Amino acid sequence: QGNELKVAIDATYEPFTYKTPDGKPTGFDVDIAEAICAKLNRKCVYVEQVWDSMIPGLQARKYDVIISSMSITDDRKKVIDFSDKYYKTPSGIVVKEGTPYSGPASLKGKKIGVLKGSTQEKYAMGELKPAGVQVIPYEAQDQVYLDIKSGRLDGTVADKVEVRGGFLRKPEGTGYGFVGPDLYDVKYFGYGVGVGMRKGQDKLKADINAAIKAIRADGTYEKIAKKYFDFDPYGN
Amino acid sequence: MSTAPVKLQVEDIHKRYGAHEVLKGVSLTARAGDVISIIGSSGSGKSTFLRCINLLERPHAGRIVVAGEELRLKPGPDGDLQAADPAQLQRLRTRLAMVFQNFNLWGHMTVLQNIIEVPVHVLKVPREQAVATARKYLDRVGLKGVEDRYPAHMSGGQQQRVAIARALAVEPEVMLFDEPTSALDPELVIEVLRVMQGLAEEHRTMVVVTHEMGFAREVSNHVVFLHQGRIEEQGDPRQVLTSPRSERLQQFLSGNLK
Amino acid sequence: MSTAPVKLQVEDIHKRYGAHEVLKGVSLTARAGDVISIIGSSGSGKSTFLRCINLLERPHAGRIVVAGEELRLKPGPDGDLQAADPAQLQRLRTRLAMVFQNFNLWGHMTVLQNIIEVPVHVLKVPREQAVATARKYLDRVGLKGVEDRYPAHMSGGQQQRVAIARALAVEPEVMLFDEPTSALDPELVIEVLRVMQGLAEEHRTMVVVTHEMGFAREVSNHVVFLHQGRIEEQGDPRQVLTSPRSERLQQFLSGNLK
Amino acid sequence: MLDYIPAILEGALLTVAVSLLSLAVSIVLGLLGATAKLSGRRLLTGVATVYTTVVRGVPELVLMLLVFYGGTIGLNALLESLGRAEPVDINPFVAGVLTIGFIYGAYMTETFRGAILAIPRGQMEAAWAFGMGRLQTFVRITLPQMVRYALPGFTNNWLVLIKSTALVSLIGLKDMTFLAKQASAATREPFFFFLFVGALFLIYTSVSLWALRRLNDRYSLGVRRVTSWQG
Amino acid sequence: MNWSVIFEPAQLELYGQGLWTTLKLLLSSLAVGGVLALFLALALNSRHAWLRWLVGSYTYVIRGTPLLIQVYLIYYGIAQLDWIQARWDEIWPWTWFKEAFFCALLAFALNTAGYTAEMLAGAIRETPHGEIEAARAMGMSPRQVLWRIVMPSALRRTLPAYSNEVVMMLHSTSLASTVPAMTDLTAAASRVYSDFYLPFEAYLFAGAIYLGITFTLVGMFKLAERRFLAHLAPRRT
Ligand SMILES: Nc1ncnc2c1ncn2[C@@H]1O[C@H](COP(=O)(O)OP(=O)(O)OP(=O)(O)O)[C@@H](O)[C@H]1O
Ligand SMILES: Nc1ncnc2c1ncn2[C@@H]1O[C@H](COP(=O)(O)OP(=O)(O)OP(=O)(O)O)[C@@H](O)[C@H]1O
Ligand SMILES: [Mg+2]
Ligand SMILES: [Mg+2]
Repeated sequence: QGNELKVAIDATYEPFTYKTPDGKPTGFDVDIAEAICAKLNRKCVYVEQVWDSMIPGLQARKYDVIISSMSITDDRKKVIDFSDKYYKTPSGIVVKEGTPYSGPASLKGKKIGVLKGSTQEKYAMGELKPAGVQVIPYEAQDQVYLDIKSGRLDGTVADKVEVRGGFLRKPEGTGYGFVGPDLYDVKYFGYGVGVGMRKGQDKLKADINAAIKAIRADGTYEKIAKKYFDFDPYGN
Repeated sequence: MSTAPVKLQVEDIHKRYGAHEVLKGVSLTARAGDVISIIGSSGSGKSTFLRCINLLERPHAGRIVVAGEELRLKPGPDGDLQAADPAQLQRLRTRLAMVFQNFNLWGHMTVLQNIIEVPVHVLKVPREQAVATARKYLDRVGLKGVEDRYPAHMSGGQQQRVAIARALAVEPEVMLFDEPTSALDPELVIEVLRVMQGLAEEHRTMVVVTHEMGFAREVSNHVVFLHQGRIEEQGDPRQVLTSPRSERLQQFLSGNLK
Repeated sequence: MSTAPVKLQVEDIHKRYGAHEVLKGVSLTARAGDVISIIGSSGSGKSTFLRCINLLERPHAGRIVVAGEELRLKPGPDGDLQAADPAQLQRLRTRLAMVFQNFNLWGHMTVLQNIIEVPVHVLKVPREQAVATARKYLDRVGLKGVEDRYPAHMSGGQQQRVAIARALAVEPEVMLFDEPTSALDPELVIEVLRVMQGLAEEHRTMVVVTHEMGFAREVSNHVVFLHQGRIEEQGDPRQVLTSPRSERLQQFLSGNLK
Repeated sequence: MLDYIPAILEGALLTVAVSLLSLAVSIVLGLLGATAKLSGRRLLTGVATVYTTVVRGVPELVLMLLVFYGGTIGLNALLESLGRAEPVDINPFVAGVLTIGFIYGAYMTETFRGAILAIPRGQMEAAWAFGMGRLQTFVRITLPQMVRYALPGFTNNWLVLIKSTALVSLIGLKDMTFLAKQASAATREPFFFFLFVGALFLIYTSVSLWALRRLNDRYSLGVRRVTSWQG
Repeated sequence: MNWSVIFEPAQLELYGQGLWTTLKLLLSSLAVGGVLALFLALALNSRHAWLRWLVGSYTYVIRGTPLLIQVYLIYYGIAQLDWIQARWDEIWPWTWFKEAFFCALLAFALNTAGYTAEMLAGAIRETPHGEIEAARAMGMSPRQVLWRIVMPSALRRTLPAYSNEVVMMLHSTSLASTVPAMTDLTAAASRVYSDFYLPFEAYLFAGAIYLGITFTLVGMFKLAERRFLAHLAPRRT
């Protein structure tokens, strides 16, 4: 194997994966990827891929790993392999502040946008839709925000960290907030976010697991986390 | 000339294209039953005159009276005359059915549809009646079993006979023909001329621009020789065509007589 | 017949389309300087025979010898014969220049380009030399100052003369003409026939399918009458055309002689 | 907002490169397809017919996903089963060019076939009769005359092809549409960026039309023009 | 290959829904676009130069930019305009812009109208002049000439080119999935594949359905041509 590690990212997911105006990938995922690459003694090369076709791209060997906030779920584990988790943040439901909430049924009739193919979509389809919520899948999370801003949507289900940085703290997010408890349900949200790779690459998997352990241990992880968050995203 | 009622009266038509004066005052009177042939060399203005009669071309001066009703004209933007009342023009045009050199049948309609189109949609004749009339005139021009054919699938002679049936079907006061046979192969010319001769024998009023001297001589009762936008000579066909007075007509006939 | 060297020998050509046998064994020998006219009614197989000579049509049986070199044939997939060696076929074809009824000048090339195309790109003659030859033959067919015109901008007669110059420019052993004048207006026929007569006087070897009995009689030294795929009669033109022996030829001539 | 413009312009270069290269591929496939369809050989005609019917019957988007993902996964599975562990990495640029070329090759096949049929047969016969070979006849007689008949259809195909390059973003190529999408994601200003990219496309198609018109004039030299006072 | 998943009822239902959305979008945008095209085509043949120029620029822009961009502009772009946002909660017809289907429909209809108008305008221009003269000479009013002679003839002659446009539009509906909440056939396929990670099977199945629709459409147009273009068919002997 060459010395490059091809890493797939979908750069529409602030603050985890996004781009500076001059086109450089950046974010928590990217920094973690760099740190892992450093431990592996390989050079990270980023391949941009729309979220929807992340896994097929991996299987088509367009890249070696996915480091793009991909949650480890049982469904996904059927087709690809994951490293241990490198972060785990809860998801939450975001709607107009002051919306009374006592379970999914209280959102009945509301329009909720989610990222197509995401764990949050699975949750929304599994829990909210049966309760009468209109769930609308989008190609990218930023389009969800666009439509909340324009008024086509009433809210979203998304990673709490992502929503905070990408929406709530921006002008268009004023007046919106979380309702209900943190969402952790393994059935939908899996076991945290890991590095995705093709099946059968046990050596790579072991190396990456070791690298994650190492950056946790030597303080690299903490330094990166500080850059983006005021809490430890590793979770419990 | 006879004393039958006047069907069409055209007076002193002037027409120019740009600076080129094509018609320099041409008049013509057609009484019921008249068959008037207009002859003349190419470019003498025959078609233009015929097309001025139903205002397919706008004359610059002149009067047009169809069956006693004068077509009201008003000056148009380019110095020529246009119909003062479009509805009147349309009504009078249905009284002046025209048959063209290139037939100009409507390609997307069958023969029957071509013939009933104007009776049904312009004259508001009930459909069944229009169909019956159409059948009658198709018969009249010697066509059978072609009602559902499309023009493109017929010979030129058949198409021209359909065009004549189409003109007949509006029961016009006067029929205008612009060289109805000159786009046809020689064998087909005869079948169309025969139909026209039949119409003349029925005393239909017809104005025919033609190059067929045989037709002009044998069938029409009046012949008009146009030369450079003027009537150079006119009168009884046998007389005019066999002993022309003007030199121009003599010259023209020597080149044309068959 | 003369004892000049044989330029073209065609033996016992058979050709059928499906079940329809168009040529039932036709032979022909052209010696240097011969002008052979092939006549016959429409559909008798004249064109097919001519096109079998250079294998534009594949015969089902027969031999073809051009200037002593036999064209090697082998059975093709459909029971007809095809060239055993395409390179030989191409070489022999350049020796048999053909002039078509519809000229078939290449539309995207100027007159000059049409004429030098084959010399330069097939015969590999140096360009300047080809251009000089082209000029010579354009002159020969009476055309001047047309080198840079495109075929579509010329009259039919001019186009056919260019086509003849194109054929001459490959300096062929034999020239094949397929009704070279029948797509032309009567006035234009004469200019082309005059050029062909000039070629005959230069003792070029020519095989000409024609409907022009005048040409056959006055210019050619041998005439072949094809009838239903067979040679019905042949010989000296004056003799054959003025006192035909076969009834078929008599019939044919009575319809055609002008 | 303007920070994103240079990147989008770079994407425009990629769009131009992808479209021109796909065009080259589609012309080659189109010529092959047209000759196959006109060859008279049943097998060749059949293959070419299946090619043109299927490709023209399925949306580009679906074909793109199918060829790109299906194709690479299939290829790698095949190589693996042949005992080759090293993955062939199909470069998305190459894959995009080949896929679009493959799709428009089918449309070009039909255009070229029609153009060849429009050339009077006598033109080719004259060439054969003067000893030109098949290939030589094709290059020197058929091809130059085909251009004129093919140009209207070709122009159409080309304009559609340009626009369909926007689809390569689905397989991870950063063309100008993709970059505009990203820029609008970052800035939440979709109107500005899509309008901008739309204008770039318009410029590209306008330049193309102008160039093709000049080409048409060049290849219509030998054609008689209708001149009449009726216009 | 794993076809059994595709043929499970849930997936088939998803494809069925997608098919329905695709057809609904196709037919309604063709209908709206067709009517619009009729008027645009007339404008393209108008006596007024400014009108010809205006509509000509419209068709030029529509035909010169990707439909994908047009869809984005209408769905995301227009939605960002404060002017629209201020009205679309109450004031008709702006309320429609909130609907994904309407936005897709609008983009598709505007697009097909541009292409169809040019086709139709060309056919109108090519109406044989003599047929128009004959109609005028027989006393038809300008309106009658237009609707009884020119249009019927031009519409028929547009049929072959229009059948291409319809097939192209069918293909274009696959872009509808870029508008959220539009589960067309392609979106259904991508849903199936992202749920089961079976890209090949999912898209192949969708491709087969598209092929089926294409054949049906082409067949219907062949029938229509036989019926309406009988007058252009070669002469039977
Ligand atoms: N639309 C036009 N614009 C300019 N000049 C025209 C127009 N129509 C006819 N002319 C000119 O008017 C003159 C008369 O034309 P017209 O068609 O009436 O002649 P004609 O007697 O019918 O000839 P033909 O026997 O050839 O049909 C000709 O010189 C012609 O060139
Ligand atoms: N490609 C073909 N397929 C089938 N039949 C053909 C073909 N070409 C010619 N024929 C038939 O072969 C016969 C001879 O045709 P050919 O063209 O050689 O006649 P011709 O003597 O040149 O007639 P003309 O004087 O009309 O040119 C005709 O009956 C014709 O219908
Ligand atoms: Mg005239
Ligand atoms: Mg012949």
